[in-house]
Amino acid sequence: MMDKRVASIAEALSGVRDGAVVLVGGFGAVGQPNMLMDGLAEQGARELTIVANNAGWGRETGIPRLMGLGRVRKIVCSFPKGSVIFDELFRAGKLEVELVPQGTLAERIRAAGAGIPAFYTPTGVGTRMGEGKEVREFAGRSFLLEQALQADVALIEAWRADRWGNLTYRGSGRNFNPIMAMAARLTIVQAHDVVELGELDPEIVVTPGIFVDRVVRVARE
Amino acid sequence: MMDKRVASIAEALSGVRDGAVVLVGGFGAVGQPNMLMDGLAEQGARELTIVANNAGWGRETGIPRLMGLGRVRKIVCSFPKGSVIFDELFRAGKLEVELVPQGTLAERIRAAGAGIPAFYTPTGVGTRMGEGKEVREFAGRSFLLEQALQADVALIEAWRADRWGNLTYRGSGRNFNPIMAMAARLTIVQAHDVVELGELDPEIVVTPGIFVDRVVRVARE
Amino acid sequence: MKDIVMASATPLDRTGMAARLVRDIPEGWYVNLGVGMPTTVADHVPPGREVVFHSENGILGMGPAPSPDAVDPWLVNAGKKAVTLLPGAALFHHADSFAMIRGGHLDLCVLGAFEVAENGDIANWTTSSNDIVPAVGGAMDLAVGAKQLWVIMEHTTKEGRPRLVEHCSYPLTAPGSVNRVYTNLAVLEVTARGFELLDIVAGLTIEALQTMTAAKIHLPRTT
Amino acid sequence: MKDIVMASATPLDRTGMAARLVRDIPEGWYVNLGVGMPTTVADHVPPGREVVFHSENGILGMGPAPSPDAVDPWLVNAGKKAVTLLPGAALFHHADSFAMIRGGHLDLCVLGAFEVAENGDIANWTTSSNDIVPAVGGAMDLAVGAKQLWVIMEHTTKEGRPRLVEHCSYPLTAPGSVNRVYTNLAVLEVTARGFELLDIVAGLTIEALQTMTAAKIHLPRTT
Repeated sequence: MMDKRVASIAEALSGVRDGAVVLVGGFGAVGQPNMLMDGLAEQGARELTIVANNAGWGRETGIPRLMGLGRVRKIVCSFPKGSVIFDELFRAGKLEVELVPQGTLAERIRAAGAGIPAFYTPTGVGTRMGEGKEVREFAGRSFLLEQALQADVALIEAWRADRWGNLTYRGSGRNFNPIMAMAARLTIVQAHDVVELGELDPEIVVTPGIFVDRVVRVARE
Repeated sequence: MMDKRVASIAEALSGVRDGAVVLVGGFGAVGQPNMLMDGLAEQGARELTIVANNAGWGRETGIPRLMGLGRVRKIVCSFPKGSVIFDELFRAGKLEVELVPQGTLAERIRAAGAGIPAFYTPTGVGTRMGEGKEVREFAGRSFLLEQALQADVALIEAWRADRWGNLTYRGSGRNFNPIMAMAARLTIVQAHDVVELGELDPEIVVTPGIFVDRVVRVARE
Repeated sequence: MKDIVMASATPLDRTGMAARLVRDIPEGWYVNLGVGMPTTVADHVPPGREVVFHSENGILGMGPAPSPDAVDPWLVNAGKKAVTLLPGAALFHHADSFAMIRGGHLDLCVLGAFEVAENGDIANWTTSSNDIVPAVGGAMDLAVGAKQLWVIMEHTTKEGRPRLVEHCSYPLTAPGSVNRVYTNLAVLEVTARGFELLDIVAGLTIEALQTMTAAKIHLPRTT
Repeated sequence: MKDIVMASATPLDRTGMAARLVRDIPEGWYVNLGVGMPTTVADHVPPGREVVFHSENGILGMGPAPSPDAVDPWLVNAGKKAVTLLPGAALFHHADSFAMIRGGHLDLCVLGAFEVAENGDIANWTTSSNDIVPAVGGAMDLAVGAKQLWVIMEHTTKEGRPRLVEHCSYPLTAPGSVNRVYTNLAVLEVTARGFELLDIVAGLTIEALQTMTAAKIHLPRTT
């Protein structure tokens, strides 16, 4: 029997290595894999590169907690504002930052999942974001070359899951989660409900299980 | 009131011009916009470029009917086998063909819808499909540059639709339809059911109405 | 000087600016509203005019903010504020959302800005000076992707410095992208020859407006 | 000659070939089966071993063909044949389907072929001679995308010409992609030094197999 369910957060995070590139789902407070992030703090991996839209807010949990523990070497994001610990570490030169426009971030992640090593985008042409990047014209318009953002681990929050790893999301909780689930060598999911195989209508599955390695059920907060 | 519903097939197809690039959904017999294709034959536009996975089968309907009427200048597809009329016209030098690997075809259509003018893919490297195309290495592996496939019109078959143009599909009827709906200046949909606004759960909409211009209801065959 | 020229004019407040912009949004448009003042535009759409609001975190058909007791914590907009869904709404992921944006499917994006130049350049993401790490979010994608980009902003800074300029002094969000600017004093179209005046608040002369604008204001050509 | 060397051997029929290949598919693999003989592989998975079959037209978790009275006309596989969905199935569009393929998410693809070369080149889409317009379908994407590419084919053509060769004579589907070949006579792994014999049918000598193979057959190194 193929069963991607694991019994604990600790088991879900086993094997995450120092130096890993970790995709973290969520936009604002919605769709963030908070339990997995706390688990990653416990697990202890160091020198991580975190890829997420935001750099988090409060110090106690999520990305800021990891940053506060000194586990994060670099962060790739579109909107790091709002995190005090981020500002502190960055000012102190203890954190590397790669700022990426939100749509380019999403497309680079999707490209990694889709086997596309690089693509051209109009976003960022003629701005500071284009500095040092290849510019090329198609049909008389300029575009930047952007590369796929490959990752070792994806931490995903889903609404429902089954033992094959099929996932649905809720409301605006989808955001980066479905594309991050595609883009990592090891995709770990915290789900609010884990249902019997066959309970998820094939028409409404958003992330097919092929993209998922481990599923852990978390109590609703 | 925003209302994309139109009363007839003829109204749905009004304005399709000679020389148009037309995306046609469907894979095998599933998800083909047959009523719209018949309507296009009646409508009379000529010199069309048809983009579809297959070139159709029987002579009486669909792409073969259009080809038989001499309306098709060029076909872009991955698998033209099975259409007698296609073979006849091609042998007679009356039809131009661009053969594209299926995944590259899908990605070129998706890229057009997503504002990506070009991307690199491993598919076709070192084969006849790569001849004349730019080859570039990323991380030591070779990839082909492929360009977005822009279109004037998309003909789509959906299962359910509402007056804002939100769509769901059925079974393997999704295939090329959702990405083709994104990729054309004018997206025309034949739907089996047209339901009240609000009846489609926002979580299960596959094609959001932003991609759709016209919806016509067809009787189930 | 600003105080003198403004003496007899009635500049729009933020509500007035939003309401003025909404007048120009036709029914059926798909519209993304930037965080901040642009978001308030949604509150002024008259009942019965269907405009579909897009939020880059994966929502089309966004409705107004819920009452405090009806908040769904799983539904926020791009500004991370609670929102509702209208009948006809759809949910999708970030790559699909930015496919809509980058692919030219949005009829309109409304952004705030620090500066807009007469060639349509927009600077709205960082002033460099006070940003230790600037946050760019989705602004660059929205600026290049939407069919129309309208900027809503005060005509000058609090210190009276013009925000409509010949060349932006701050880092660009996107070059040559702005189609129209709605300020507390005027509405200006960005054309091939520069800013063209479409509307001006009551009591303000064009000459006075020009003194608060660091680029030439053209009058529309009558045909 | 073929008849002579085969005298004492029992070559596998198509069913036997499919069954032999299935022995090597572990539980939990995601597998795409090409049109034709590869499709029959699905019929030989033993009950209780969960293997998830992918169809490039947007299905994961494809089940067996339905009984004639239970056909859902909205569900076909890549060969346009009626199929069913297993509990745990998922449906998606073509771009997502080929993202799975090209993105390296499939554990295995099984294709038929005209020829396989000892460097892993595969030719399976056109023989040029008889194709007025060759049809490529999804074969090129599958060949480069899946983690493992196994070919299932007769060891020689009907005329006795070897299909395992030093260099393909037909146009390539993909260079250097095949990991393993299952024929009616043997199972061979494509390694850095060429074809390595993993299995051979009863009654056939390696020498006899070599005479029907146009590339050197290596024996596995024992370590």
